Amino acid sequence: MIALLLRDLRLATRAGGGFGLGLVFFLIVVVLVPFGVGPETAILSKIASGILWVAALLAALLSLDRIFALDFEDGALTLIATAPIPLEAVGLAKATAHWLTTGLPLTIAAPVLGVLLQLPANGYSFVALTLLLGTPALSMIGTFGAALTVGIRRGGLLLSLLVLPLYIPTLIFGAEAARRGTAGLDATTPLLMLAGITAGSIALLPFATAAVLRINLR
Amino acid sequence: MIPDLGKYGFEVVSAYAVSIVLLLAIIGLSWRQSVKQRRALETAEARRHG
Amino acid sequence: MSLWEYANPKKFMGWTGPVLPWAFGAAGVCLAVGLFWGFFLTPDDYRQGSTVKIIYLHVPSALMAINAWMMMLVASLIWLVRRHHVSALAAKAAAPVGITMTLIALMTGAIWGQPMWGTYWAWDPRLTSFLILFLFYLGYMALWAAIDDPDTAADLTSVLCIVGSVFALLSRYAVNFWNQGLHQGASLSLDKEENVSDVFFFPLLVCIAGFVLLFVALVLLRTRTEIRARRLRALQLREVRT
Amino acid sequence: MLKVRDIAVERSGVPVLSGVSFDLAAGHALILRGPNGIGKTTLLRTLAGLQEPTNGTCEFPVDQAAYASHADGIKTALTVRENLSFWADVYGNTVPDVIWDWFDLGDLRDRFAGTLSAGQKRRVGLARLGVISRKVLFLDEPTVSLDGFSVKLFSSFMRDHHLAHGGVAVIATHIDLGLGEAQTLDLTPFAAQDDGPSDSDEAFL
Repeated sequence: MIALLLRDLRLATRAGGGFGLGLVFFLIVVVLVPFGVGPETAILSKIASGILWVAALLAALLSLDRIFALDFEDGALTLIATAPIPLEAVGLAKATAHWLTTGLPLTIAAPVLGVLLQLPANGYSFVALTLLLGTPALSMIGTFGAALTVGIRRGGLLLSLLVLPLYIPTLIFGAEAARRGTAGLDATTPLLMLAGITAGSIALLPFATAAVLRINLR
Repeated sequence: MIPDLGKYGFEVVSAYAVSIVLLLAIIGLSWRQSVKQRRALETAEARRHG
Repeated sequence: MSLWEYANPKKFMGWTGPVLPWAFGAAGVCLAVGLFWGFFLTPDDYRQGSTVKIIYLHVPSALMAINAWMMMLVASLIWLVRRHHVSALAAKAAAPVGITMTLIALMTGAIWGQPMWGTYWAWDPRLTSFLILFLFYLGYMALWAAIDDPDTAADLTSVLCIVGSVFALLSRYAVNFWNQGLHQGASLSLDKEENVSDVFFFPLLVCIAGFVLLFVALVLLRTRTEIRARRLRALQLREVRT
Repeated sequence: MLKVRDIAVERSGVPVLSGVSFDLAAGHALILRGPNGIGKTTLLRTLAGLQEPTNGTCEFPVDQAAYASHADGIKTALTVRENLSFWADVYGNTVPDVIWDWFDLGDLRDRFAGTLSAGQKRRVGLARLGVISRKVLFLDEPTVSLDGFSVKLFSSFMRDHHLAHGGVAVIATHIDLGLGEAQTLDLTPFAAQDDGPSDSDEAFL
């Protein structure tokens, strides 16, 4: 499983590997918001954590269909399926690879770009914390969605439609925890719920991913 | 007999109108699909026996 | 002959044939009586005025929207466990009816809330969870449409329905947490005595019965269409092979 | 080593083969013959465990099996060495140095797979079989787009390094692999009768 993870990381960082894809998209969205919403500090600082969360979610959503599609087209997925790694571990490895190449960089970039959105002082730590807790769920749920649509031609749009409703709980609790933290309110409940969803996804979704991969590789 | 619907008469009527339109739409669509499918199956079966 | 025998496609077509007109008839009667009774014969509510009449559409459609998804969940589980084609096709057939019910619930809810909220959409938690349910239905139907092989499609949509149900439940509570909500208290609740007064209650029950019967009738009709489509496909495949 | 009893397979719901049986003792290969679309690929995928047979059984040491098809899963962004060491890690081995001359890949070792010709890429795909060193191989058209020289390389690898060490292989191919002693099995007589609908369509007819 680790071999698959290392291979995916090496592939992602190689030319055309799509490592920067999520980050660039995140930057674009964050830079565009003030042009759309207007530069007033009062408005921007109020919605900053929400914008960062929505942009991070969309950035993660964007790079999902690469997770299995490339391996499916060149036959690698079939060979991996007949290799001695359980498909559940393959799902977990792919989700971890997606998180390391997309989720983690977003978690680091978000506070940095928060400056552009006049993010209040104590908001930085909360945005980073909530993204750190929430992005693994985005990756795991996204990997399940990618496995669901791997056999479908041009499945990218369908993948986004399927994954969007699954992302809503994570988005609500993540953005709410960030907003409360920024406003200095007590954010423990949303943080606990956010961590709970992430833990549940990581624990259960690999099995659904494996089942769906088995169906698609039939 | 028509009850005076008071201030919000428009809301009530539009709610009923929208709902009835949607219900008729789903019933109509389902019925049309059923007829089209039945006819396609009959022609295929006729060809098979014929 | 176990119950599963009745789910065999040929037998299913057999017994649903005669039942269908009765189902539609009963649904029509219940709906007509319920809506007429609710619309014409009930007094206005002292607070909400005549908008309370929208209850006869909003509550039944909302109930059906949720129950339709639950029926699809059960049908998906039956398909995955017992590989019964009719249950997979029944789930596929129920989705469009469910999405229509969700749309009706959304629209009547928005129209009903407008006088009190001042706008048609105030991100009220319950209405929002129906919006999320609408997205789930959309994704489910899109997945069915995107896959050619019927058995693979049934498998994948069943897994999506199961995983989706968990997240729909999560969304339901997340939405409540996210906005305290302006929705009217439960109109129908078994425990709390805060039930809507009797004069509104009985027509509401008739309307609910009407919506349930309509749902059953529509799903039976659409399932029969799906079975005929599968039969046509099987015939064509066989023709190609001989 | 590999016992197949009365296997029936289907492809997306349509029965393709039925009643296929054969035994393979250690050190032997079986060549599957038959027109395209008869079900060679489907049979190999079923034996490899990628899909369930509709009936019949196949017994072999499952942890010794491996599958390979002409879609060789070689990543163009990785070098030949990285590709092979990935498969070695997955199967818990290391890349044996001897592999480079078995498949004449010595000088391509650090070239990106994207820069290789189709034939060279296929040789890397076949070298994977050497790296994972599995006893039971299911190979689907392994010699497609391979030139004569490479086919000889592959046959000598199969004969001297796989079969000689008690390995077993079921190969679907049209090209004569020069594995003189290999048995052949023509699948034409096992084609499913044409009017037999699959069990999933069966319910609707």
